[in-house]
Amino acid sequence: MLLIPCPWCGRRDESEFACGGEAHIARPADPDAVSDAEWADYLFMRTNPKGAHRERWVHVHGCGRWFNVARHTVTHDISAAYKVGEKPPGDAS
Amino acid sequence: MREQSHRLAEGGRIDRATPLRFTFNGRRYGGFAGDTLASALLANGVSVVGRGVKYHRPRGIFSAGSEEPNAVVQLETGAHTLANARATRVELYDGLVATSVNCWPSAEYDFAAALGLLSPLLPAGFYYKTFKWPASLWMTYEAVIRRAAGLGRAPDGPDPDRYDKINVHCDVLVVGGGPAGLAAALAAGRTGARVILADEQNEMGGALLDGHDEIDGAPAQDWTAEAAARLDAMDEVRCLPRTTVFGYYHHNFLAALERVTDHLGPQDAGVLPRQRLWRIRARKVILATGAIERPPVFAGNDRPGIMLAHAARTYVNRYAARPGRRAVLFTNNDGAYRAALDLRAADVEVAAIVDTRPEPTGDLPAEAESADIELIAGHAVVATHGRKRLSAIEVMALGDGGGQVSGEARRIPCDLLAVSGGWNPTAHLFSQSGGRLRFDATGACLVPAVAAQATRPAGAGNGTFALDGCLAEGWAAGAAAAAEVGSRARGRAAKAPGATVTPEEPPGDYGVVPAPGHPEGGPKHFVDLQNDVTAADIALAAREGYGSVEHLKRYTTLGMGTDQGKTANVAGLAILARLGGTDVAGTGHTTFRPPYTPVTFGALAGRDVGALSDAARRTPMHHWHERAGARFEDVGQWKRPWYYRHPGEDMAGAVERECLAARNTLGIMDATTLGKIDIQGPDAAELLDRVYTNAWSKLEVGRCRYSLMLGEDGMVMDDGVTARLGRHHYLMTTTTGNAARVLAWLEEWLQTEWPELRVYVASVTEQWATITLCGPNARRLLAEFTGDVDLGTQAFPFMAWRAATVGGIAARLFRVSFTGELSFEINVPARYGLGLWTAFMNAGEKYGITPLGTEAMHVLRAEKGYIIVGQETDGTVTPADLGMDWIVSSKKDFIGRRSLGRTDTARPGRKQLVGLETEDAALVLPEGAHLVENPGQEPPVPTIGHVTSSYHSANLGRSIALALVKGGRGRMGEAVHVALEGGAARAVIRDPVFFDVQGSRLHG
Amino acid sequence: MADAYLRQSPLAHLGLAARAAIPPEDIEGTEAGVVLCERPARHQIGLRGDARRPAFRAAVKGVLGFAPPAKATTAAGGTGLPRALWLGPDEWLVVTDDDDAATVADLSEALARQHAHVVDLSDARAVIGLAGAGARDVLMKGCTLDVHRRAFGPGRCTRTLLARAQVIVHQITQAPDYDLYVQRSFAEYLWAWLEDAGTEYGVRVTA
Amino acid sequence: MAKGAYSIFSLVRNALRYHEGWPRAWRSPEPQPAYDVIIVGGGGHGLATAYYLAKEHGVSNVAVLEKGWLGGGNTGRNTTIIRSNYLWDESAAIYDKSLRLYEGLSRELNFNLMVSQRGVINLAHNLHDMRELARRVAAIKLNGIDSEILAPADIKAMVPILNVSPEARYPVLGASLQRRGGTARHDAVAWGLARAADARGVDIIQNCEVTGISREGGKVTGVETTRGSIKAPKVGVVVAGHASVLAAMAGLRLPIDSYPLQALVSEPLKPVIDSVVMSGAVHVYVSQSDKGELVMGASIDNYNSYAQRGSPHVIENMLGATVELFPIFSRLSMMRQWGGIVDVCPDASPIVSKTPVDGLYFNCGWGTGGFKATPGSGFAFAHTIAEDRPHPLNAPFSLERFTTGALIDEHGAAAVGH
Ligand SMILES: Cc1cc2nc3c(=O)[nH]c(=O)nc-3n(C[C@H](O)[C@H](O)[C@H](O)COP(=O)(O)OP(=O)(O)OC[C@H]3O[C@@H](n4cnc5c(N)ncnc54)[C@H](O)[C@@H]3O)c2cc1C
Ligand SMILES: NC(=O)c1ccc[n+]([C@@H]2O[C@H](COP(=O)([O-])OP(=O)(O)OC[C@H]3O[C@@H](n4cnc5c(N)ncnc54)[C@H](O)[C@@H]3O)[C@@H](O)[C@H]2O)c1
Ligand SMILES: Cc1cc2nc3c(=O)[nH]c(=O)nc-3n(C[C@H](O)[C@H](O)[C@H](O)COP(=O)(O)O)c2cc1C
Ligand SMILES: [Zn+2]
Repeated sequence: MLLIPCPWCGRRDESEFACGGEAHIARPADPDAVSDAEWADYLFMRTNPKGAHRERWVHVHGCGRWFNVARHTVTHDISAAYKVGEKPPGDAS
Repeated sequence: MREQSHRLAEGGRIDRATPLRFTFNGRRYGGFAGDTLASALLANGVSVVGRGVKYHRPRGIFSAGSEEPNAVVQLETGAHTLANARATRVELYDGLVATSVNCWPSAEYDFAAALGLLSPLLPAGFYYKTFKWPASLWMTYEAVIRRAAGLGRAPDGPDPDRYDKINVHCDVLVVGGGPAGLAAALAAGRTGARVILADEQNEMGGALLDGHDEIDGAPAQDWTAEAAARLDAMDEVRCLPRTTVFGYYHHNFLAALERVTDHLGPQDAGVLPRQRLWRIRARKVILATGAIERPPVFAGNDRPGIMLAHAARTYVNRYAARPGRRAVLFTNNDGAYRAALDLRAADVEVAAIVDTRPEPTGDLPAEAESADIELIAGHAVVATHGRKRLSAIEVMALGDGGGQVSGEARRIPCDLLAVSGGWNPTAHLFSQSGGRLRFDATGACLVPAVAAQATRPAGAGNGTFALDGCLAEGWAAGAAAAAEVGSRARGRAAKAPGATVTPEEPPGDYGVVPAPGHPEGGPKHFVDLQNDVTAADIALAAREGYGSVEHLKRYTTLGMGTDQGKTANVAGLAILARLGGTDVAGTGHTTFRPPYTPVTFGALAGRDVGALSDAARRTPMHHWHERAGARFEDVGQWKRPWYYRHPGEDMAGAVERECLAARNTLGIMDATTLGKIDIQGPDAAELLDRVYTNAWSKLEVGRCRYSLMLGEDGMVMDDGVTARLGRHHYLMTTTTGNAARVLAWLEEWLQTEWPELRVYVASVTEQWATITLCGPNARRLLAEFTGDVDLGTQAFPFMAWRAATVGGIAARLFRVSFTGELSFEINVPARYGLGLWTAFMNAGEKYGITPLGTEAMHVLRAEKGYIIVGQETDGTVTPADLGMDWIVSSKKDFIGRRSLGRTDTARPGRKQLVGLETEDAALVLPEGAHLVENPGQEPPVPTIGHVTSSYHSANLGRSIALALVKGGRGRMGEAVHVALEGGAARAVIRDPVFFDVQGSRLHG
Repeated sequence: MADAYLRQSPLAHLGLAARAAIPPEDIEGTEAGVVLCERPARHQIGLRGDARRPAFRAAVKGVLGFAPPAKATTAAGGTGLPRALWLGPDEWLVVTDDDDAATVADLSEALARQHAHVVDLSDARAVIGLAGAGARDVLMKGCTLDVHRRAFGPGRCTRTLLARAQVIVHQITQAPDYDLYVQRSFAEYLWAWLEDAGTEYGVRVTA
Repeated sequence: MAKGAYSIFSLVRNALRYHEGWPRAWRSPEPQPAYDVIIVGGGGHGLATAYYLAKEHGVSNVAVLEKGWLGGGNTGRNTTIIRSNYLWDESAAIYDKSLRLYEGLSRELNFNLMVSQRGVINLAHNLHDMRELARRVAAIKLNGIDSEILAPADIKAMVPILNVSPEARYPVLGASLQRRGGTARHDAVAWGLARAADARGVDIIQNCEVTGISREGGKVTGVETTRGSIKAPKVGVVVAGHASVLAAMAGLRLPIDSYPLQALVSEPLKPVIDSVVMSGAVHVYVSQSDKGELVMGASIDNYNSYAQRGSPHVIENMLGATVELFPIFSRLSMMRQWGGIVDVCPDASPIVSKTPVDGLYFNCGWGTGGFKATPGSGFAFAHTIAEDRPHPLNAPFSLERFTTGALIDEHGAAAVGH
């Protein structure tokens, strides 16, 4: 039962949230410019890492905001929660 | 009712002033308040309480706690029955009825005991090796196996009790109310921290309730009472007796089961629930869960009368029940000597103490010797006797290293053998939390090593077995946990409670106790008493290659019973380790999983059952529909009128009547459940452009447009009409089932992908009641209610909307139609929905106004070839498949567009929406039926499509159907076969629009 | 405006008014640890906008007398009306008295030249009052929020899940005393749930 | 009969010798430096692949590398339901092949897998469910697979303890039944296949984790493991929840997310339910094992996880629905709960496919429902590896379908409209 730190509301129970899967998957700016394979990559291919992961959550039964979470997929330790548009912590790029 | 033959004259924590009656296996007995069923049975001299699951050997009470493997009973009867109650944890109440499980005709005489003779044929996993021939008979064998397996019986009726659930947050959760837990709770509680102390027993005190310890110079039980009282007086401390913390999940979330009224029996508990599930979010957790004594594994160790030493001590001290008259103690450690001393003090003759250690030199052995108890050191029990109760044991000398026995066997008559092989810290919750255990070679046990969460083990649960250590560790843990959450005590510094303890020597070796003869041939050495797993089974598993602890468990079922191997697992691991020349550090252990003890399904379901199992969403007009005879259908959580049944009518009749009324005069429909989303902002049209397939910039204020919404995979996700309310203001409608999903979809794209768009969206579904008037008389009736808007076709054309006053209510009128009739959708604030509906019904009587259910609506729209998302679509259908290319803009990007160009998605010959006309006009095809080329073919018969919608159309006087058919649009006029039960029907592929192809009614 | 007889509050059909009229001494079981009521006459307005923009704050303040609260999970306006409940960083629920139906027009007007969202939601949600000594425990039976007085007090509000319904919880006073806002079609379910969860403490219905 | 063969006679014979004569069910060999084929993952699918490689294709110089204990993945933690009543022809073909293999497998493997064709009942709770069910049953029948529709009264007759009251919040309006569906003993499937594969020369190497996939010029050359490098020109990866982890070792990404899927057992009971009952709408599936426990599964926890456990509210919700369906279960108790890591594809269908890397094959994406496919999947995958091209059974389940859009959507209808 995760306790998820919403950047606005603070720590709330998992049942108030929905998970939106892997974060930072950019929609191709010009879909026509990409090949079917690249489009498939955007649509379906996922990193699904064992370990450090960045994913999107939405506080559906709360402030309604989408935000990103850095979570370890084995221990479930959450090292950061950050707003859409913000750089993931520890990401220099 | 008999005398309580084994009841001590005095002592114990029972209330002799409150005698209780109970029945076990049909016989009546007496006990006292404060007894458990087990202690009361022992007090009455009952020895056989059940039978082993496999060999059906008689079994007696083995422990005094949650770890009980044997005394599993059926409690009560009928709907109140409990299938597998542990007698050691059932508090006695007046009138209790219990029976043994899994034996016939009784626990005393069980026919299946004959299976014991077959036992050589039933080693671990025997069923994998046989019953394969003939294959046809396996189901028969299986039925027999199934009847023989299983313990208790399920109730025969729905549960008469209620269950509760509550969430709670705390700074410090202390699990276990023994000395360590009480000290922890006191230390944390005095800081003002929010503390919860839970213990599965009926009172706090833990092991202190079973003995004669002293704390701070006073009897420990007085200290316990005082500690409990002090905790009760602290505002922020909550003590939960009868509450088992059974699961330790992620992020310090723990679940506990409180047995609120179980101890009162199946009487009317009034307003109280039977059990309450506590869902606890703790900042810090202290696990003071104590330890479980483990049995030595020796030949014939399963007979009634053989019991854990600490349990024997508990029965005499706490319950004043004598588990036997003449006892022998069999141990490898000092601690168990306390049992001998206490038994002796309770007038149980202690015939001898058999200690596997060659020279026990500790204070406790010395005390026993000075009490004139015979000490037989360096010996082991090698056999036991007695049929339904132990009558004697045999002991032999252990050779060097303890690997074998030698010399003469000495027979000692006794009816109680109290056994101890040392202690296992109750590390279940610690391990569940993700914490790592380490094997402690001295104690031969697994102890908490590395915590994974904010967890502190303390006391015996942490391998600290001496009382003074338990108190100190508990106190320190409580103080530290409180300090970590920023809670500090004000006032005088307080001191941890202290105790003086008799030191103990380290325990002796732990493993299988040898017996003479072939190790696999003689009497069985039971390891798991509940599942009848023996040391030989373990050896067999290892021999056959099932040597990892997980394979061992699954192959032998070791530790898979209702006790989850609390007394068996470590013994099993030790045996396996020895076979492999390693120790438990080498074998590892199986995974500890919730629940610590079994948890009632009802409690986990809580009050989410019956009428509260899920919200039933109803529109403001619902009760009117009910009174009008509506049958409802579930659409998501909504209840929608399906059809209105008049007296004497069947469904078909009702639907026909409704359909005809809508086409011929006037229908009225409750469309409140359609999703409505208010969209505002300068970029609103841009948003619509991006989420819908068609273009929005040119839509004028006052007009509406129909569209499709696709998933990014190009498949149709939703459809609906959106109206332009103002320059930057739109109202989107969605299907009932997708209302929440579409709103969430818009929010997601706006927040995550297009934050630059200046648009806000909000659900207004529930703000409005929506009434649809449709049919030739719709305009006429509506005109009676509104004066401020011209309803004429010129002024108010199809696909327009107007603000208007309807019946005095500020409303929005939409000229949209799902039935193909002249139709107005009237939105009024929900509070007026019922009033306006009723007014329409009254005023519309002269037109024969007829309420339409969803079924009639579906027929009417099918006549027009309109799709229903979720019926004509299934997540694999594109706009082109539906023949709706006309709605797909090629001039802009929108969600899902790119996917439409993929090779398979753009492939010709995909399944396409068409109409079907059966040759037999009376035949209504079943929805879901498949179209085939050649019905006579042997399976597999390839399908070329399926019927998505099919009805009898009263307006057309024949059946109609829609279907998705491979290459369908290219096959107009072709005949196809529809595979049906017992044959096939012929139908012709046609355009999906069956009625008013020109749309004159719609526009009229 | 429509005739009053046409109006139906979300829970009108439950006959709560009649139950509220029963004198407490006639109700079985003496103590009522949980007091429930429907608050039928609340004007509710959905408001969205950028709270960082002074113009937005000023416009709202001009109508309500106070700016929308910028602090997460708090309400502005005290125990009286109007109030503005923070729902999200750009979202509030403005609550006024039902007679004060002008507010929606006033807010729309005041924000007409800005990018903001004003929508009348008076009928979209029912408002249930929950008070009494057992109120907090009843909430905890269906809600994972920490409503302990150290964690949640008067003036705090948030959207959350209560049983199987999304609600807005607003604590009004220390008593504690809560307003629960729930979607209209979930109101009957939630009411039944509250009564069931409150059984243990005794439930009284008030006007 | 071969030495070590299992039968009632060998049981009697061994009983006389205190069961000391039983041989190991499978060897525990040291890894060789090279094999013809390496199978990564010692779950049911991996073992079946090895078994059929040896049996059908004569390729027995095969190693199955398992990081833990064989059968310890989802094979060892699933709710054991086997059936083949799938909607699309492609699915029906592979699942029914599997069910037919199961029907003869106990004897073929000389290991009782306790295949119990007690019937699988899928409940429908609303008109939309009913429509879907009719479509499904009709499709299944055309594929020659047994399937029938039950009315509430028929269901009640088969499962008397089911609540079919029309007053229930989600009333039972009907059901489909596949009589050939049922359960099989999960552990036995792994063990039986392991024993048979071992007997045909396959090396089953436990406690050997693959940590890298070696490639040269776009071709596989072997694997790196915790027990050293092992060479092979062909590597088949069958690691279920860990598919993405292995894919990453080969520089690939897959259309897969790994989620926790939870299950639980009740305390053992005398028989109360003879068939398997499933309800997709309320996310419940229940059967009773031969040992007497009720075995139940929930829906997935919807976040990526490799933790083999999930959140308790998923179980609470599932039990709420279960108690609604089976009111007499309310007083029974949960004895143990656990989770697995399921590999979920966007279309809820598997990937049994070649990959862009020569000699590297993936079999994954079976998600919440691949136990029933164990033999069929192994059969088809063995063919794919041996022949370096897919068997017709698994050709539709290629990786390319995510590019072309030819998904095989087994979610059932996506939405309820109007
Ligand atoms: C709770 C639950 C209930 C289910 N119920 C059903 C059901 O009723 N019916 C049904 O048909 N299906 C069901 N399933 C799905 C089914 O269990 C799986 O689809 C199927 O068992 C997968 O088998 P497998 O052999 O592919 O995977 P697994 O059995 O998971 O085997 C994969 C193996 O790969 C190993 N591995 C991983 N990484 C490495 C590495 N780097 N090196 C070496 N080895 C590695 C793992 O240790 C594991 O043993 C259920 C699943 C779960 C979790
Ligand atoms: N001499 C020995 O060998 C020996 C061995 C073990 C224990 N002891 C004695 O036992 C005592 C140990 O003290 P302690 O406080 O560590 O343990 P304890 O056994 O006194 O108390 C533990 C309590 O935790 C409860 N509990 C366990 N798991 C629980 C759960 N999941 N949920 C709720 N309650 C749970 C138990 O019912 C028990 O009341 C000391 O007095 C010690 O001397 C002695
Ligand atoms: C079909 C099935 C039946 C099971 N029956 C039992 C059982 O009777 N007793 C038990 O303790 N565990 C039972 N389990 C659960 C296992 O003990 C174990 O939890 C599961 O295989 C997952 O492994 P893990 O808990 O070691 O991670 C069963 C598991 C399955 C898949
Ligand atoms: Zn939030």
